[in-house]
Amino acid sequence: MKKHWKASKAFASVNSAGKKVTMSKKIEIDITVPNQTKYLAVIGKIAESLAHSLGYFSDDKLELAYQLNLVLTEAMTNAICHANECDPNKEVKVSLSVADNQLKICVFDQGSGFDIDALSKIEACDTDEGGRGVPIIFKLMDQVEYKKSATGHVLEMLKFLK
Amino acid sequence: MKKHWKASKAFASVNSAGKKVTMSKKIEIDITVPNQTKYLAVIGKIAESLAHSLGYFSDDKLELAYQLNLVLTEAMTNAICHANECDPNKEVKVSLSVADNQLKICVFDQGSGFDIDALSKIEACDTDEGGRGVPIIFKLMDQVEYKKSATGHVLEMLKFLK
Amino acid sequence: MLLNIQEQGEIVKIEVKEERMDAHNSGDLKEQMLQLFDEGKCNLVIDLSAVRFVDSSGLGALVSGFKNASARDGSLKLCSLQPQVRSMFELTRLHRVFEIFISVEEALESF
Amino acid sequence: MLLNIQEQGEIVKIEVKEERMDAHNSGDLKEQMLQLFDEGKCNLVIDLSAVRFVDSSGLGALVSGFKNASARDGSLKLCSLQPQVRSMFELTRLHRVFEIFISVEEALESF
Ligand SMILES: Nc1ncnc2c1ncn2[C@@H]1O[C@H](COP(=O)(O)OP(=O)(O)O)[C@@H](O)[C@H]1O
Ligand SMILES: Nc1ncnc2c1ncn2[C@@H]1O[C@H](COP(=O)(O)OP(=O)(O)O)[C@@H](O)[C@H]1O
Repeated sequence: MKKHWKASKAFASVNSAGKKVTMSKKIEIDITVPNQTKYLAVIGKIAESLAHSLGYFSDDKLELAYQLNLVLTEAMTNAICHANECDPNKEVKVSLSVADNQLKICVFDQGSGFDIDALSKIEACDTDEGGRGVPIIFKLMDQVEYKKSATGHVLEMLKFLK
Repeated sequence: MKKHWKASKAFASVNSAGKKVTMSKKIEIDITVPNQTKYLAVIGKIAESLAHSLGYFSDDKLELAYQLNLVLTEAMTNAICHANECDPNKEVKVSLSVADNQLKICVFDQGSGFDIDALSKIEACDTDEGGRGVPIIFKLMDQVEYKKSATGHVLEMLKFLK
Repeated sequence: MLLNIQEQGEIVKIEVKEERMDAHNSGDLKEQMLQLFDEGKCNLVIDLSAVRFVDSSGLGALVSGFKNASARDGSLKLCSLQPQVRSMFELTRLHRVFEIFISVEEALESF
Repeated sequence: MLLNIQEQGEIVKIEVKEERMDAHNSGDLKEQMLQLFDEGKCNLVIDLSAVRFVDSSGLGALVSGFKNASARDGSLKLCSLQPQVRSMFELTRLHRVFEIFISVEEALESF
Protein backbone atom coordinates (compact mmCIF):
# COMPACT_ATOMS: atom_id res chain seq x y z
CA MET A 1 0.00 0.00 0.00
CA LYS A 2 1.62 3.18 -1.15
CA LYS A 3 0.70 6.29 0.76
CA HIS A 4 1.55 9.87 0.05
CA TRP A 5 2.23 12.96 2.08
CA LYS A 6 3.67 16.36 1.44
CA ALA A 7 7.42 16.09 1.66
CA SER A 8 8.15 19.68 0.79
CA LYS A 9 7.09 21.18 4.10
CA ALA A 10 9.01 18.78 6.30
CA PHE A 11 12.12 19.48 4.29
CA ALA A 12 11.79 23.23 4.27
CA SER A 13 14.66 23.77 6.65
CA VAL A 14 17.13 21.38 4.99
CA ASN A 15 18.06 23.87 2.36
CA SER A 16 17.66 26.92 4.51
CA ALA A 17 19.63 25.46 7.42
CA GLY A 18 21.34 28.33 9.13
CA LYS A 19 18.83 30.84 7.87
CA LYS A 20 16.64 32.58 10.39
CA VAL A 21 13.45 30.58 10.62
CA THR A 22 10.86 30.73 13.34
CA MET A 23 10.26 27.05 13.75
CA SER A 24 11.18 26.03 17.24
CA LYS A 25 10.14 22.39 17.31
CA LYS A 26 12.04 21.07 14.34
CA ILE A 27 14.89 18.59 14.58
CA GLU A 28 16.69 17.64 11.41
CA ILE A 29 19.55 15.17 11.05
CA ASP A 30 21.16 14.47 7.67
CA ILE A 31 23.82 11.82 7.36
CA THR A 32 25.96 10.68 4.45
CA VAL A 33 28.13 7.57 4.75
CA PRO A 34 30.08 5.37 2.37
CA ASN A 35 28.08 2.47 0.92
CA GLN A 36 29.25 -0.08 3.48
CA THR A 37 27.35 -2.14 6.04
CA LYS A 38 29.87 -1.27 8.76
CA TYR A 39 28.14 2.10 9.05
CA LEU A 40 24.78 0.55 9.92
CA ALA A 41 25.64 0.53 13.62
CA VAL A 42 26.45 4.23 13.90
CA ILE A 43 23.32 5.28 12.02
CA GLY A 44 21.26 2.92 14.17
CA LYS A 45 22.72 4.51 17.31
CA ILE A 46 21.95 7.98 16.04
CA ALA A 47 18.33 6.95 15.46
CA GLU A 48 18.21 5.59 19.02
CA SER A 49 19.64 8.81 20.44
CA LEU A 50 16.98 10.75 18.58
CA ALA A 51 14.23 8.50 19.96
CA HIS A 52 15.53 8.99 23.50
CA SER A 53 15.48 12.76 23.06
CA LEU A 54 11.80 12.80 22.19
CA GLY A 55 9.39 13.41 25.03
CA TYR A 56 8.17 9.94 25.91
CA PHE A 57 8.06 7.70 28.90
CA SER A 58 10.98 5.35 29.32
CA ASP A 59 9.26 2.19 28.11
CA ASP A 60 7.88 3.76 24.98
CA LYS A 61 11.26 5.32 24.33
CA LEU A 62 13.02 1.98 24.42
CA GLU A 63 10.51 0.57 21.97
CA LEU A 64 10.61 3.60 19.71
CA ALA A 65 14.42 3.53 19.81
CA TYR A 66 14.48 -0.11 18.70
CA GLN A 67 11.93 0.53 15.97
CA LEU A 68 13.74 3.50 14.48
CA ASN A 69 17.06 1.69 14.66
CA LEU A 70 15.44 -1.30 12.93
CA VAL A 71 13.60 0.57 10.20
CA LEU A 72 16.67 2.58 9.36
CA THR A 73 18.89 -0.49 9.40
CA GLU A 74 16.54 -2.36 7.05
CA ALA A 75 16.19 0.54 4.63
CA MET A 76 19.92 1.26 4.63
CA THR A 77 20.83 -2.38 4.12
CA ASN A 78 18.57 -2.46 1.06
CA ALA A 79 20.09 0.75 -0.26
CA ILE A 80 23.64 -0.56 0.27
CA CYS A 81 23.17 -4.12 -0.94
CA HIS A 82 20.32 -4.02 -3.46
CA ALA A 83 20.23 -0.51 -4.91
CA ASN A 84 23.93 0.32 -4.70
CA GLU A 85 25.02 -3.28 -5.25
CA CYS A 86 27.58 -3.20 -2.43
CA ASP A 87 29.79 -0.80 -4.42
CA PRO A 88 31.93 0.79 -1.69
CA ASN A 89 32.49 3.87 -3.81
CA LYS A 90 28.83 4.76 -3.76
CA GLU A 91 27.23 6.44 -0.78
CA VAL A 92 24.02 6.40 1.18
CA LYS A 93 22.29 9.47 2.48
CA VAL A 94 19.83 9.35 5.33
CA SER A 95 17.68 12.06 6.82
CA LEU A 96 15.72 12.01 10.05
CA SER A 97 13.39 14.84 10.87
CA VAL A 98 10.88 15.56 13.57
CA ALA A 99 8.28 18.32 13.26
CA ASP A 100 4.67 18.67 14.36
CA ASN A 101 4.72 15.24 16.03
CA GLN A 102 5.69 13.58 12.79
CA LEU A 103 8.90 11.70 12.39
CA LYS A 104 10.16 11.33 8.86
CA ILE A 105 12.97 9.04 7.77
CA CYS A 106 14.36 9.17 4.24
CA VAL A 107 16.96 6.83 2.79
CA PHE A 108 18.47 7.87 -0.52
CA ASP A 109 20.02 5.22 -2.75
CA GLN A 110 21.81 5.53 -6.09
CA GLY A 111 20.01 2.58 -7.66
CA SER A 112 17.54 2.15 -10.49
CA GLY A 113 14.59 1.38 -8.26
CA PHE A 114 12.21 -1.52 -7.65
CA ASP A 115 8.49 -2.04 -7.35
CA ILE A 116 7.80 -1.73 -3.64
CA ASP A 117 4.05 -2.12 -4.15
CA ALA A 118 4.52 -5.58 -5.59
CA LEU A 119 6.54 -6.52 -2.50
CA SER A 120 4.76 -4.95 0.35
CA LYS A 121 1.81 -7.33 0.29
CA ILE A 122 3.99 -10.41 0.37
CA GLU A 123 5.12 -11.60 3.77
CA ALA A 124 8.11 -13.85 4.04
CA CYS A 125 7.33 -17.49 4.76
CA ASP A 126 8.47 -18.69 8.14
CA THR A 127 11.45 -20.48 6.66
CA ASP A 128 12.53 -17.92 4.11
CA GLU A 129 15.94 -16.51 4.94
CA GLY A 130 15.22 -13.10 3.46
CA GLY A 131 12.36 -10.88 2.47
CA ARG A 132 11.50 -9.53 5.93
CA GLY A 133 12.99 -6.05 5.56
CA VAL A 134 10.30 -4.26 3.59
CA PRO A 135 7.41 -5.93 5.48
CA ILE A 136 8.98 -4.80 8.78
CA ILE A 137 9.18 -1.25 7.47
CA PHE A 138 5.52 -1.32 6.46
CA LYS A 139 4.51 -2.73 9.83
CA LEU A 140 6.37 -0.17 11.91
CA MET A 141 5.87 3.00 9.90
CA ASP A 142 2.60 4.79 9.20
CA GLN A 143 3.31 5.89 5.63
CA VAL A 144 5.88 4.52 3.22
CA GLU A 145 6.72 5.73 -0.23
CA TYR A 146 9.52 4.81 -2.65
CA LYS A 147 10.17 7.19 -5.49
CA LYS A 148 12.70 8.67 -7.87
CA SER A 149 15.16 11.23 -6.55
CA ALA A 150 17.65 13.44 -8.36
CA THR A 151 20.37 10.80 -8.21
CA GLY A 152 18.57 7.51 -7.66
CA HIS A 153 15.62 6.72 -5.44
CA VAL A 154 14.43 7.59 -1.99
CA LEU A 155 12.48 5.57 0.53
CA GLU A 156 10.38 8.00 2.56
CA MET A 157 8.91 6.71 5.77
CA LEU A 158 6.64 8.58 8.13
CA LYS A 159 5.63 7.84 11.70
CA PHE A 160 3.04 9.79 13.66
CA LEU A 161 4.23 10.35 17.20
CA LYS A 162 1.55 10.26 19.86
CA MET B 1 45.57 31.50 18.68
CA LYS B 2 43.49 31.46 15.53
CA LYS B 3 44.37 28.83 13.00
CA HIS B 4 43.09 28.35 9.50
CA TRP B 5 42.43 25.48 7.19
CA LYS B 6 40.63 24.96 3.94
CA ALA B 7 37.00 24.42 4.74
CA SER B 8 35.80 24.12 1.19
CA LYS B 9 37.15 20.66 0.52
CA ALA B 10 35.78 19.02 3.63
CA PHE B 11 32.36 20.37 2.79
CA ALA B 12 32.39 19.33 -0.84
CA SER B 13 29.86 16.58 -0.39
CA VAL B 14 27.34 18.52 1.72
CA ASN B 15 25.83 20.18 -1.25
CA SER B 16 26.30 17.31 -3.60
CA ALA B 17 24.91 14.74 -1.17
CA GLY B 18 23.13 12.11 -3.18
CA LYS B 19 25.19 12.83 -6.26
CA LYS B 20 27.53 10.17 -7.51
CA VAL B 21 30.88 10.89 -5.95
CA THR B 22 33.83 8.57 -5.68
CA MET B 23 34.78 9.34 -2.14
CA SER B 24 34.42 6.24 -0.08
CA LYS B 25 35.77 7.36 3.27
CA LYS B 26 33.62 10.38 3.95
CA ILE B 27 31.12 10.58 6.77
CA GLU B 28 28.99 13.69 7.08
CA ILE B 29 26.40 14.44 9.74
CA ASP B 30 24.41 17.68 9.72
CA ILE B 31 22.04 18.43 12.56
CA THR B 32 19.64 21.29 13.16
CA VAL B 33 17.86 21.65 16.50
CA PRO B 34 15.83 24.34 18.23
CA ASN B 35 17.89 26.75 20.34
CA GLN B 36 17.36 24.91 23.62
CA THR B 37 19.80 23.25 26.00
CA LYS B 38 17.61 20.14 26.23
CA TYR B 39 19.01 19.11 22.86
CA LEU B 40 22.61 19.07 24.11
CA ALA B 41 22.30 15.47 25.23
CA VAL B 42 21.15 14.06 21.89
CA ILE B 43 23.85 15.90 19.96
CA GLY B 44 26.44 14.73 22.48
CA LYS B 45 25.28 11.14 22.02
CA ILE B 46 25.49 11.45 18.26
CA ALA B 47 29.07 12.67 18.59
CA GLU B 48 29.84 9.69 20.82
CA SER B 49 28.30 7.26 18.33
CA LEU B 50 30.45 8.77 15.61
CA ALA B 51 33.58 8.39 17.73
CA HIS B 52 32.75 4.73 18.38
CA SER B 53 32.34 4.09 14.67
CA LEU B 54 35.84 5.29 13.89
CA GLY B 55 38.56 2.69 13.74
CA TYR B 56 40.25 2.95 17.12
CA PHE B 57 41.04 0.74 20.04
CA SER B 58 38.45 0.68 22.79
CA ASP B 59 40.29 2.93 25.25
CA ASP B 60 41.03 5.61 22.72
CA LYS B 61 37.46 5.42 21.52
CA LEU B 62 36.08 6.11 24.98
CA GLU B 63 38.36 9.10 25.32
CA LEU B 64 37.62 10.40 21.84
CA ALA B 65 33.90 9.91 22.48
CA TYR B 66 34.07 11.98 25.66
CA GLN B 67 36.12 14.68 23.97
CA LEU B 68 33.81 15.07 20.97
CA ASN B 69 30.77 15.05 23.22
CA LEU B 70 32.42 17.72 25.39
CA VAL B 71 33.66 20.00 22.62
CA LEU B 72 30.30 19.90 20.89
CA THR B 73 28.45 20.50 24.15
CA GLU B 74 30.62 23.52 24.98
CA ALA B 75 30.31 25.03 21.52
CA MET B 76 26.56 24.43 21.36
CA THR B 77 25.98 25.84 24.82
CA ASN B 78 27.77 29.03 23.76
CA ALA B 79 25.75 29.22 20.55
CA ILE B 80 22.48 28.69 22.44
CA CYS B 81 23.12 30.91 25.46
CA HIS B 82 25.56 33.59 24.30
CA ALA B 83 25.08 33.99 20.54
CA ASN B 84 21.39 33.15 20.31
CA GLU B 85 20.60 34.59 23.75
CA CYS B 86 18.46 31.60 24.77
CA ASP B 87 15.77 32.59 22.26
CA PRO B 88 13.89 29.31 21.75
CA ASN B 89 12.72 30.41 18.32
CA LYS B 90 16.25 30.48 17.00
CA GLU B 91 18.07 27.35 15.99
CA VAL B 92 21.52 25.84 16.10
CA LYS B 93 23.09 23.92 13.29
CA VAL B 94 25.93 21.50 13.80
CA SER B 95 27.97 19.53 11.33
CA LEU B 96 30.35 16.68 11.95
CA SER B 97 32.47 15.35 9.15
CA VAL B 98 35.24 12.83 8.83
CA ALA B 99 37.47 12.62 5.77
CA ASP B 100 41.13 11.87 5.22
CA ASN B 101 41.69 11.25 8.93
CA GLN B 102 40.44 14.71 9.79
CA LEU B 103 37.43 15.28 11.93
CA LYS B 104 35.72 18.60 11.53
CA ILE B 105 33.06 20.00 13.81
CA CYS B 106 31.16 23.17 12.94
CA VAL B 107 28.65 24.93 15.15
CA PHE B 108 26.58 27.63 13.48
CA ASP B 109 25.01 30.33 15.63
CA GLN B 110 22.75 33.23 14.69
CA GLY B 111 24.59 35.77 16.83
CA SER B 112 26.67 38.83 16.14
CA GLY B 113 29.97 37.26 17.07
CA PHE B 114 32.71 37.77 19.67
CA ASP B 115 36.47 38.02 19.72
CA ILE B 116 37.64 34.48 20.32
CA ASP B 117 41.31 35.47 20.03
CA ALA B 118 41.00 37.78 23.02
CA LEU B 119 39.54 34.90 25.03
CA SER B 120 41.49 31.90 24.07
CA LYS B 121 44.63 32.96 25.89
CA ILE B 122 42.82 33.53 29.15
CA GLU B 123 42.33 30.50 31.35
CA ALA B 124 39.65 30.54 33.98
CA CYS B 125 40.87 30.99 37.53
CA ASP B 126 40.36 27.97 39.76
CA THR B 127 37.40 29.57 41.46
CA ASP B 128 35.69 31.14 38.47
CA GLU B 129 32.33 29.58 37.84
CA GLY B 130 32.49 30.09 34.09
CA GLY B 131 34.95 30.73 31.31
CA ARG B 132 36.15 27.15 30.83
CA GLY B 133 34.27 26.37 27.60
CA VAL B 134 36.47 28.01 25.00
CA PRO B 135 39.75 27.00 26.72
CA ILE B 136 38.55 23.37 26.73
CA ILE B 137 37.79 23.58 23.02
CA PHE B 138 41.27 24.96 22.30
CA LYS B 139 42.89 22.26 24.41
CA LEU B 140 41.11 19.36 22.78
CA MET B 141 40.97 20.43 19.14
CA ASP B 142 43.90 20.93 16.79
CA GLN B 143 42.58 23.95 14.90
CA VAL B 144 39.86 26.36 15.92
CA GLU B 145 38.41 29.24 13.97
CA TYR B 146 35.41 31.49 14.60
CA LYS B 147 34.11 33.45 11.63
CA LYS B 148 31.13 35.04 9.95
CA SER B 149 28.63 32.78 8.21
CA ALA B 150 25.70 33.59 5.96
CA THR B 151 23.33 33.89 8.90
CA GLY B 152 25.50 34.51 11.92
CA HIS B 153 28.81 32.96 12.87
CA VAL B 154 30.38 29.55 12.79
CA LEU B 155 32.87 27.92 15.13
CA GLU B 156 34.96 25.52 13.06
CA MET B 157 37.01 22.97 14.93
CA LEU B 158 39.37 20.44 13.45
CA LYS B 159 40.95 17.36 14.97
CA PHE B 160 43.57 15.21 13.27
CA LEU B 161 42.84 11.56 13.84
CA LYS B 162 45.85 9.32 14.24
CA MET C 1 31.31 -11.38 14.65
CA LEU C 2 32.56 -12.45 18.06
CA LEU C 3 31.27 -15.94 18.86
CA ASN C 4 32.04 -18.15 21.84
CA ILE C 5 31.64 -21.76 20.73
CA GLN C 6 31.57 -24.62 23.22
CA GLU C 7 30.80 -28.27 22.69
CA GLN C 8 28.80 -29.89 25.45
CA GLY C 9 28.53 -33.56 24.45
CA GLU C 10 26.28 -33.81 21.42
CA ILE C 11 25.34 -30.18 21.61
CA VAL C 12 27.22 -27.11 20.43
CA LYS C 13 26.55 -23.89 22.29
CA ILE C 14 27.18 -20.69 20.37
CA GLU C 15 27.21 -17.50 22.40
CA VAL C 16 26.87 -14.39 20.26
CA LYS C 17 29.19 -11.85 21.87
CA GLU C 18 27.87 -8.83 20.02
CA GLU C 19 25.40 -6.12 20.97
CA ARG C 20 24.14 -5.99 17.44
CA MET C 21 23.34 -8.60 14.75
CA ASP C 22 22.84 -6.99 11.37
CA ALA C 23 23.77 -7.33 7.70
CA HIS C 24 27.34 -6.42 8.59
CA ASN C 25 28.07 -9.38 10.83
CA SER C 26 25.29 -11.97 10.57
CA GLY C 27 26.97 -13.70 7.61
CA ASP C 28 29.72 -14.81 10.02
CA LEU C 29 27.25 -16.66 12.23
CA LYS C 30 25.66 -18.33 9.22
CA GLU C 31 29.04 -19.51 7.92
CA GLN C 32 30.15 -20.72 11.32
CA MET C 33 27.02 -22.82 11.58
CA LEU C 34 27.49 -24.25 8.07
CA GLN C 35 30.98 -25.33 9.12
CA LEU C 36 29.57 -27.10 12.18
CA PHE C 37 26.97 -28.84 10.01
CA ASP C 38 29.77 -29.99 7.69
CA GLU C 39 31.47 -31.54 10.71
CA GLY C 40 28.24 -33.41 11.46
CA LYS C 41 27.34 -31.23 14.43
CA CYS C 42 23.69 -30.34 14.09
CA ASN C 43 22.36 -29.76 17.58
CA LEU C 44 22.87 -26.11 18.34
CA VAL C 45 21.95 -23.74 21.13
CA ILE C 46 22.35 -20.08 20.28
CA ASP C 47 22.78 -17.91 23.36
CA LEU C 48 21.62 -14.39 22.54
CA SER C 49 22.00 -12.89 26.02
CA ALA C 50 24.47 -10.21 24.88
CA VAL C 51 22.42 -9.20 21.88
CA ARG C 52 20.46 -5.99 22.21
CA PHE C 53 19.51 -5.59 18.54
CA VAL C 54 18.71 -7.99 15.70
CA ASP C 55 17.60 -7.01 12.22
CA SER C 56 16.12 -9.16 9.46
CA SER C 57 19.57 -10.30 8.35
CA GLY C 58 20.25 -11.60 11.84
CA LEU C 59 16.93 -13.45 11.80
CA GLY C 60 17.85 -14.76 8.33
CA ALA C 61 21.07 -16.27 9.64
CA LEU C 62 19.17 -17.99 12.46
CA VAL C 63 16.52 -19.30 10.03
CA SER C 64 19.32 -20.65 7.83
CA GLY C 65 20.80 -22.50 10.80
CA PHE C 66 17.38 -23.73 11.84
CA LYS C 67 16.62 -25.17 8.40
CA ASN C 68 20.02 -26.81 8.03
CA ALA C 69 19.87 -28.34 11.49
CA SER C 70 16.37 -29.72 10.88
CA ALA C 71 17.37 -31.11 7.47
CA ARG C 72 20.07 -33.10 9.28
CA ASP C 73 17.66 -34.36 11.95
CA GLY C 74 19.21 -32.02 14.46
CA SER C 75 17.80 -28.88 15.95
CA LEU C 76 18.67 -25.27 16.60
CA LYS C 77 17.32 -23.71 19.79
CA LEU C 78 17.56 -20.18 21.09
CA CYS C 79 18.00 -18.92 24.62
CA SER C 80 18.34 -15.82 26.82
CA LEU C 81 16.65 -13.29 24.57
CA GLN C 82 16.50 -9.71 25.80
CA PRO C 83 12.90 -8.38 25.81
CA GLN C 84 13.42 -6.18 22.74
CA VAL C 85 14.93 -9.06 20.79
CA ARG C 86 12.04 -11.28 21.82
CA SER C 87 9.67 -8.61 20.43
CA MET C 88 11.49 -8.80 17.14
CA PHE C 89 10.69 -12.52 16.89
CA GLU C 90 7.06 -11.76 17.62
CA LEU C 91 6.92 -8.96 15.05
CA THR C 92 8.09 -11.39 12.37
CA ARG C 93 6.16 -14.31 13.90
CA LEU C 94 9.38 -16.31 14.09
CA HIS C 95 8.68 -17.09 17.75
CA ARG C 96 6.38 -19.77 16.33
CA VAL C 97 9.26 -21.33 14.41
CA PHE C 98 12.03 -21.39 17.01
CA GLU C 99 12.14 -23.09 20.35
CA ILE C 100 13.08 -20.29 22.69
CA PHE C 101 14.32 -20.89 26.25
CA ILE C 102 14.82 -18.60 29.22
CA SER C 103 18.32 -19.87 30.01
CA VAL C 104 21.15 -21.88 28.47
CA GLU C 105 20.55 -24.60 31.07
CA GLU C 106 16.93 -25.05 30.05
CA ALA C 107 17.88 -25.12 26.39
CA LEU C 108 20.55 -27.77 26.98
CA GLU C 109 18.21 -29.91 29.08
CA SER C 110 15.55 -29.88 26.38
CA PHE C 111 17.55 -32.08 24.00
CA MET D 1 18.10 17.19 37.65
CA LEU D 2 17.44 14.13 39.75
CA LEU D 3 19.15 14.49 43.11
CA ASN D 4 19.07 12.19 46.11
CA ILE D 5 19.66 14.31 49.21
CA GLN D 6 20.35 12.75 52.59
CA GLU D 7 21.41 14.37 55.83
CA GLN D 8 23.94 12.42 57.83
CA GLY D 9 24.42 14.43 61.03
CA GLU D 10 26.23 17.64 60.16
CA ILE D 11 26.84 16.53 56.61
CA VAL D 12 24.51 16.59 53.64
CA LYS D 13 25.10 13.97 50.98
CA ILE D 14 23.88 14.84 47.48
CA GLU D 15 23.84 12.01 45.00
CA VAL D 16 23.55 13.20 41.41
CA LYS D 17 21.25 10.68 39.73
CA GLU D 18 21.96 11.76 36.16
CA GLU D 19 24.26 10.35 33.50
CA ARG D 20 24.98 13.81 32.26
CA MET D 21 25.65 17.19 33.91
CA ASP D 22 25.50 20.02 31.42
CA ALA D 23 24.09 23.51 30.88
CA HIS D 24 20.61 22.02 30.75
CA ASN D 25 20.51 20.64 34.28
CA SER D 26 23.48 21.92 36.30
CA GLY D 27 21.58 25.03 37.39
CA ASP D 28 19.32 22.75 39.46
CA LEU D 29 22.25 21.46 41.48
CA LYS D 30 23.54 24.96 42.05
CA GLU D 31 20.16 26.17 43.29
CA GLN D 32 19.67 23.14 45.50
CA MET D 33 23.01 23.84 47.16
CA LEU D 34 22.18 27.53 47.64
CA GLN D 35 19.01 26.46 49.42
CA LEU D 36 21.00 24.20 51.73
CA PHE D 37 23.43 27.03 52.47
CA ASP D 38 20.46 29.26 53.33
CA GLU D 39 19.39 26.63 55.83
CA GLY D 40 22.83 26.79 57.39
CA LYS D 41 23.95 23.46 55.97
CA CYS D 42 27.40 23.93 54.54
CA ASN D 43 29.16 20.58 54.75
CA LEU D 44 28.39 18.78 51.53
CA VAL D 45 29.46 15.54 49.89
CA ILE D 46 28.57 15.29 46.21
CA ASP D 47 28.37 11.68 45.03
CA LEU D 48 29.04 11.59 41.29
CA SER D 49 29.01 7.80 40.84
CA ALA D 50 26.14 7.87 38.33
CA VAL D 51 27.64 10.67 36.27
CA ARG D 52 29.28 9.67 33.02
CA PHE D 53 29.65 13.14 31.53
CA VAL D 54 30.27 16.63 32.96
CA ASP D 55 30.78 19.78 30.94
CA SER D 56 32.07 23.18 32.06
CA SER D 57 28.62 24.18 33.33
CA GLY D 58 28.58 21.14 35.59
CA LEU D 59 32.02 22.07 36.88
CA GLY D 60 30.76 25.64 37.32
CA ALA D 61 27.92 24.47 39.57
CA LEU D 62 30.38 22.50 41.69
CA VAL D 63 32.77 25.47 41.93
CA SER D 64 29.83 27.63 43.03
CA GLY D 65 28.99 25.16 45.78
CA PHE D 66 32.65 24.91 46.79
CA LYS D 67 33.01 28.67 47.11
CA ASN D 68 29.79 29.12 49.04
CA ALA D 69 30.58 26.27 51.42
CA SER D 70 34.07 27.63 52.08
CA ALA D 71 32.76 31.14 52.63
CA ARG D 72 30.56 29.70 55.38
CA ASP D 73 33.42 27.76 56.96
CA GLY D 74 32.01 24.55 55.62
CA SER D 75 33.32 22.40 52.84
CA LEU D 76 32.20 20.67 49.69
CA LYS D 77 33.82 17.34 48.86
CA LEU D 78 33.40 15.06 45.87
CA CYS D 79 33.36 11.30 45.68
CA SER D 80 33.04 8.30 43.37
CA LEU D 81 34.12 9.90 40.10
CA GLN D 82 34.08 7.74 36.99
CA PRO D 83 37.47 7.74 35.23
CA GLN D 84 36.31 9.99 32.37
CA VAL D 85 34.83 12.48 34.82
CA ARG D 86 38.06 12.45 36.81
CA SER D 87 39.94 13.28 33.57
CA MET D 88 37.67 16.28 33.12
CA PHE D 89 38.80 17.65 36.48
CA GLU D 90 42.41 17.13 35.46
CA LEU D 91 41.90 18.80 32.10
CA THR D 92 40.61 21.92 33.85
CA ARG D 93 43.01 21.51 36.79
CA LEU D 94 40.08 21.53 39.19
CA HIS D 95 41.37 18.33 40.80
CA ARG D 96 43.70 20.69 42.68
CA VAL D 97 40.75 22.65 44.05
CA PHE D 98 38.39 19.91 45.18
CA GLU D 99 38.94 17.21 47.73
CA ILE D 100 38.07 14.08 45.80
CA PHE D 101 37.42 10.71 47.49
CA ILE D 102 37.13 7.18 46.16
CA SER D 103 33.94 6.40 48.06
CA VAL D 104 31.11 8.10 49.96
CA GLU D 105 32.36 6.48 53.16
CA GLU D 106 35.82 7.97 52.83
CA ALA D 107 34.37 11.38 52.03
CA LEU D 108 32.08 11.27 55.09
CA GLU D 109 34.90 10.12 57.40
CA SER D 110 37.13 12.98 56.27
CA PHE D 111 35.04 15.64 58.01
N1 LIG E 1 16.43 0.15 -2.41
C1 LIG E 1 16.20 -0.94 -3.17
N2 LIG E 1 16.63 -0.98 -4.44
C2 LIG E 1 16.40 -2.07 -5.21
N3 LIG E 1 15.77 -3.17 -4.78
C3 LIG E 1 15.31 -3.20 -3.53
C4 LIG E 1 15.51 -2.10 -2.65
N4 LIG E 1 14.94 -2.40 -1.46
C5 LIG E 1 14.43 -3.64 -1.59
N5 LIG E 1 14.65 -4.14 -2.82
C6 LIG E 1 14.19 -5.43 -3.36
O1 LIG E 1 13.16 -5.91 -2.53
C7 LIG E 1 13.48 -7.22 -2.05
C8 LIG E 1 12.91 -7.43 -0.66
O2 LIG E 1 13.58 -6.61 0.26
P1 LIG E 1 13.51 -6.96 1.80
O3 LIG E 1 12.08 -7.15 2.18
O4 LIG E 1 14.26 -5.92 2.53
O5 LIG E 1 14.21 -8.37 1.97
P2 LIG E 1 15.69 -8.82 1.59
O6 LIG E 1 16.54 -7.61 1.55
O7 LIG E 1 16.02 -9.76 2.71
O8 LIG E 1 15.59 -9.52 0.26
C9 LIG E 1 14.97 -7.32 -2.14
O9 LIG E 1 15.41 -8.64 -2.27
C10 LIG E 1 15.27 -6.49 -3.38
O10 LIG E 1 15.10 -7.27 -4.53
N1 LIG F 1 29.10 31.82 20.04
C1 LIG F 1 29.33 32.87 20.86
N2 LIG F 1 28.74 34.07 20.61
C2 LIG F 1 28.96 35.13 21.41
N3 LIG F 1 29.77 35.10 22.49
C3 LIG F 1 30.39 33.95 22.79
C4 LIG F 1 30.20 32.78 22.00
N4 LIG F 1 30.97 31.81 22.54
C5 LIG F 1 31.58 32.34 23.61
N5 LIG F 1 31.25 33.63 23.78
C6 LIG F 1 31.76 34.57 24.80
O1 LIG F 1 32.93 34.01 25.34
C7 LIG F 1 32.82 33.89 26.77
C8 LIG F 1 33.60 32.69 27.26
O2 LIG F 1 32.99 31.50 26.84
P1 LIG F 1 33.31 30.13 27.57
O3 LIG F 1 34.78 29.98 27.65
O4 LIG F 1 32.57 29.07 26.89
O5 LIG F 1 32.80 30.32 29.06
P2 LIG F 1 31.32 30.63 29.59
O6 LIG F 1 30.35 30.24 28.54
O7 LIG F 1 31.25 29.79 30.81
O8 LIG F 1 31.31 32.10 29.90
C9 LIG F 1 31.35 33.85 27.05
O9 LIG F 1 31.03 34.28 28.34
C10 LIG F 1 30.79 34.76 25.97
O10 LIG F 1 30.87 36.10 26.36
